[in-house]
Amino acid sequence: MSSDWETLQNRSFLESNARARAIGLADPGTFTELAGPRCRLSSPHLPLLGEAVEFDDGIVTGVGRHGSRPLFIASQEGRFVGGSVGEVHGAKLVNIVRMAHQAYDRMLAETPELPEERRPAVVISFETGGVRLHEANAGLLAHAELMDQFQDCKGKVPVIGIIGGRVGCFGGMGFVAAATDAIIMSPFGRLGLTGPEVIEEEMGKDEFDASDRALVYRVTGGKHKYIMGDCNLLVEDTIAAFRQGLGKVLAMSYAEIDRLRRIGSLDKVKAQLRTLAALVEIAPRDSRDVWTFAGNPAAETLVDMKLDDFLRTVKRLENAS
Amino acid sequence: MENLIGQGRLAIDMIVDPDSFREGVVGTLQLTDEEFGPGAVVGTASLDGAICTIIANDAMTINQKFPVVYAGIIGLEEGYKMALAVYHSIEADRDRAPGEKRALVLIVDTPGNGAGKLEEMAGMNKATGAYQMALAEARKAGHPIVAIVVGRAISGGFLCHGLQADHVLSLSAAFNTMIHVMPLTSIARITRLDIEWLQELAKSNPVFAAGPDFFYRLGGVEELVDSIPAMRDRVIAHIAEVRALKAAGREDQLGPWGRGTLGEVRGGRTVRGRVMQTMNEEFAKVADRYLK
Amino acid sequence: MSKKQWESRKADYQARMNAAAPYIHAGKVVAAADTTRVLEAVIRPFDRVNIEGNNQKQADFLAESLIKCDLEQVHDLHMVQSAVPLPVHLDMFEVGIAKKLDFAYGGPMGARVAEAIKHGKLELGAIHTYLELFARYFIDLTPRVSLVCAYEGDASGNLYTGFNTEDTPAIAEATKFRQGIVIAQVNKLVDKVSRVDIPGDWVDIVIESPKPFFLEPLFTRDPANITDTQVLMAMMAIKGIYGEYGVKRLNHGIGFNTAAIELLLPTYGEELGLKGKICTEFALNPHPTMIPAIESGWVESIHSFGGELGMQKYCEARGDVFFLGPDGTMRSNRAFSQTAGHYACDMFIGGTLQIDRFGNSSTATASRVAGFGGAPNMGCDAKGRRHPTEAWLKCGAEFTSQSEYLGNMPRGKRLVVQMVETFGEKMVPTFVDELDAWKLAQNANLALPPVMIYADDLTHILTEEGIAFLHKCGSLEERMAAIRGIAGFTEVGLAAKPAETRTLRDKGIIRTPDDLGIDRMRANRSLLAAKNISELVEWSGGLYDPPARFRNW
Amino acid sequence: MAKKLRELTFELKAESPSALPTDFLHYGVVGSGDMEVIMEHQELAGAVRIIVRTPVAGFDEVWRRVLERFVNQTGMADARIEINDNNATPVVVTLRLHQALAEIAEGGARHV
Repeated sequence: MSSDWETLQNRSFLESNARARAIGLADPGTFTELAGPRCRLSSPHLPLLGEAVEFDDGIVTGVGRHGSRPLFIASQEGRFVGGSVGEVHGAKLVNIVRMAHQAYDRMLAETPELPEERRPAVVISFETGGVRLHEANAGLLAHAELMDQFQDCKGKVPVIGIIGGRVGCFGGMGFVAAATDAIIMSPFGRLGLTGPEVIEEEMGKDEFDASDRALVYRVTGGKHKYIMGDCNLLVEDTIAAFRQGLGKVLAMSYAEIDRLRRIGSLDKVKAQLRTLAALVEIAPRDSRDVWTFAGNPAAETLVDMKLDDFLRTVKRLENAS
Repeated sequence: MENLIGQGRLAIDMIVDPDSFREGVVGTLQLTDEEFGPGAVVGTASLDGAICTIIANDAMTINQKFPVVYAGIIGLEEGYKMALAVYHSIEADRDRAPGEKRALVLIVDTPGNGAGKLEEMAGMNKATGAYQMALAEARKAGHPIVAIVVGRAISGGFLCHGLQADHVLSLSAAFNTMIHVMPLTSIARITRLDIEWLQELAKSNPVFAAGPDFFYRLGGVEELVDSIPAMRDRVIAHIAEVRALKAAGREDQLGPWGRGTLGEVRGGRTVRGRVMQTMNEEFAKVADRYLK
Repeated sequence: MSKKQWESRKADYQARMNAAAPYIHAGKVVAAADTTRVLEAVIRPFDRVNIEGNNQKQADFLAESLIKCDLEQVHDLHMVQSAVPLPVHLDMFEVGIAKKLDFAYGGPMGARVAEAIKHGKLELGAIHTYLELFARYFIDLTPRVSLVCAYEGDASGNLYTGFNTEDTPAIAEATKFRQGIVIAQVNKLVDKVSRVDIPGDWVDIVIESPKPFFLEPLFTRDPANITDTQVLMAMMAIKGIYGEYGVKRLNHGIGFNTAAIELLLPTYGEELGLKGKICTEFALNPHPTMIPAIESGWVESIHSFGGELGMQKYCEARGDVFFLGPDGTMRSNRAFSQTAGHYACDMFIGGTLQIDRFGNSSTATASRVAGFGGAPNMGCDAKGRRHPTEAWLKCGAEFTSQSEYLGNMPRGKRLVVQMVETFGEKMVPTFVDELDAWKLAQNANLALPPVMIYADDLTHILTEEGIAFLHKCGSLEERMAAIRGIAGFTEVGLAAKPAETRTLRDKGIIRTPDDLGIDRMRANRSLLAAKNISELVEWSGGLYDPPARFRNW
Repeated sequence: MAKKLRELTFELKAESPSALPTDFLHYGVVGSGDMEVIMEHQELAGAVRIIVRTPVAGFDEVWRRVLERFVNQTGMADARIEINDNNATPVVVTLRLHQALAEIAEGGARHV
């Protein structure tokens, strides 16, 4: 088993499926899937609309270990209905987060002096466009439940978001991801709220051409989010790199992890408002204007720069750390 | 009066004690810039004699700095502005006993979040997320939060402004209230299914259909209110109910989680519980391996 | 009896140019704003007019200006042009500026061509291949006025067409030397062009267009969209055909199947020890998916029909492989590259939409006149070829029915390979009893069904089920059985008799992946030398600059 | 138009049967043009029961032929196979079924 795990590590995160990512993010051989394909908990709603189903409803949930921590893992499968959140999918995601803070409570009850490095952690690999249209209402309500569960994790369990799949992380899941403590992306990851097509519809093709993927990535891609401070770590496209990123975050104290968050307190909201005011001031036509503003005079070179060079040279916005 | 769509400010007046609403003021927060997030109306009022925070939409404004933010859309400034109001409510009552925290009343009439290039560049997801996180924190700190849909509660807009409340009320469909992710016509277009067939299907399965009735059956709305004048009383009553449940330590019956349970009771979301139970049972078998 | 006038063309040319003279300044320059007026001055009703454009670069500004002409002055033109891929090309027929069309490639406008014919708006001359159409420019379809495009032009009319030279020399030569008029839109008016691709003497008018000409990245295939099935078929192609025949000089079609082959050369091809033995010379556009093979030292030389958006710098930096001018930039040339593809390549391999039970194939559907482009010139046996190569001789030696015409005289044969999955997207079968081309011929009033590659030219069909070596068959019946044997679960395939297929396998006429010793389990994307556009950029050392719509970072 | 996910059931028997070498196996992702499969041991007197859930109508006979060939090629017996399909072509179906079996041989190493 561990030799399989080794081969997974060097694999492209982008190319891998949700299950491979989940297995590879945990310590070797420690991943146990919960409500996996064997349970055949596929969507009861999709068949009514004539749509294909998947035994795991497009999300792999389970538990593994990260060093001394129990690691509660959710990994969305972008290839199944765009990783969208339906009733089953949503319930699995909500419950894995809930299980993590309940596990914390149990561990704390058993070991009142529970050291920080033994606390459970949650890692979610987001690859989703948000709500699944075919069961939209149930999907929507699950989003609200997730935000609620995140709040229950606060002060107890670190929640880490990972974005490196083809679909990116959009729609309601965009703000769910924003509400995690730390976000790790690869340059191929995308994070946003509104998908490019809808923006084009709202603003017109001249203002935003959804087929211009370079533009889409400049606005929502990993490098931009890193400069903005909207993702904390930018890593190469391998499962190992994401796992190392995860390790970096989980090596921090809870207080340090808490500081990684972009939102979630009055001070953080105030800081965001300051950044926003500055952006309004420079009225960027393109993200490159933001990069220049952040202190990168040769902004146009950043896009094609190799990741290590990028990380070495890039200047981030002031709030970004 | 037929409905309250686009009339968030009027709805505030109809719900709170007469002439008690002070806009822009929440605890130590004093907002004076009229151009700052004009689509979000925040302030303090008294409701049945008790102080409360009001957060509402104003659909009659346009945010001059953000061309895609109009008609009640929650943009970047609006989202953060709403979050400020929540945090200042928490701050103001920090030293009060849990049972005495002020209520937050969310008056909902929004078609969604700002969908623009600058929005995505700056991170619209953070602004709407920030507000929801603030609400969740306030709710868990003991503030009763009651939302009432008076007009539109569309998709991400409803998640942002409404679904983090302890209880969600809605004027019934008779008042043209709209609660949905996407209208059925759009779903029909995208799924290439006949609208008649979808309407028929929706009768037995509320998970994709549009309208407050379906959300009621899914447990997404606690109560449908069938008259505009009754809104005030029902909000007051729900605040009291929420307070009582909190005092009794029954938070599990409130907020998104409570609505999850309600969805099962009302028969609208029956799989959710089974999925969670399966996971819990499977984990119980291996938990010692991970938690010890 | 009046004296025969031998210079009427020259006089006509002079009259037209005189009409245009008021707009021409500083040598041969016309302002963009005067373009339509100039076209009205030099074009007469019923003229044969060429608007340059193929599947890549487009003289789009001149096309947009032509359609604005006064219908009283300009109407019923006979358009002779390689391709009609822009909406404006068809609008021209809708409004009456143009009436008749001789062309080679319909592309995205295929459906509108069929419609326009049906409604009597468009009178179709014929659908050609590129070379065939170029040939007719010099016989009976010589343009009176040609509207071409270039990167740079100067006041004397010199043009720099560089990387995207494509059709321009053929059009300009045919037009100019029959006293026709050549008008060029250029991206930039310059004092001195980077290199003279078209001499100034051949060009009458130069116009700086308000924006650069449209360029379609038609040959860019994102490796991210290559499927495991395509990887399997690419393995079969490399081992079962390329390796088997030692195919060194070839042309690849445009689809994902051949992109998969290109990306498997440095991995699977290397593993089979085929480097240096296959794929050394190409007539091919600068496919981005060729980068890993080029970088790994597989490729000696590539001559290109046209350029490919984003590949310019890469090609310039790989001067040992691509054809560069003294200025250091690449030059493509469709006429020469098509000729090379026809005479100097040992193999053509590409995809198609439909293959009938006899082996005829077509990309036409009942309602789309897709046209032919260049594939038939490469997807046929070059009857005029005389020089031998190993692959050509081997294929000829295997060609069973050759002796029925030649007796004991040996002759080579080009490998013409159709590489298709038995079902396309949404379970549309590739193998059919009768091509939709028959219905199209009826619907669009064509003299004969448009066939891309005729069965008598086809030597191999490769599907996921196996390779059929059709040229080895002794009869039509045997060929049909071979086709059934690799047509999988389509209606055509279900008619196969297992015993018959077994016999064909024993005779080596059908070879399955098992027969070829290919492990299906290895057929997955991890074999691709690059799995996405970003990895192609990496292979190129940052020289490849992919178009915006192909970026995923 | 009402459309529903279709469920097809096939009961097949290999010409030279041998038992499925595992109790349970899951393989694949239901992407567009793709499928997933569960194979598990079940006493069926040497037969294989295959359930296919597919949005596509009109190819029941093709499914039967594809599955028959797979069962005969592999000699699979006493197994229950469940397939969730989303427009997979016969070649993809065949490829995934064989890859799934190879997964057993390799002890679950792939996760492609």
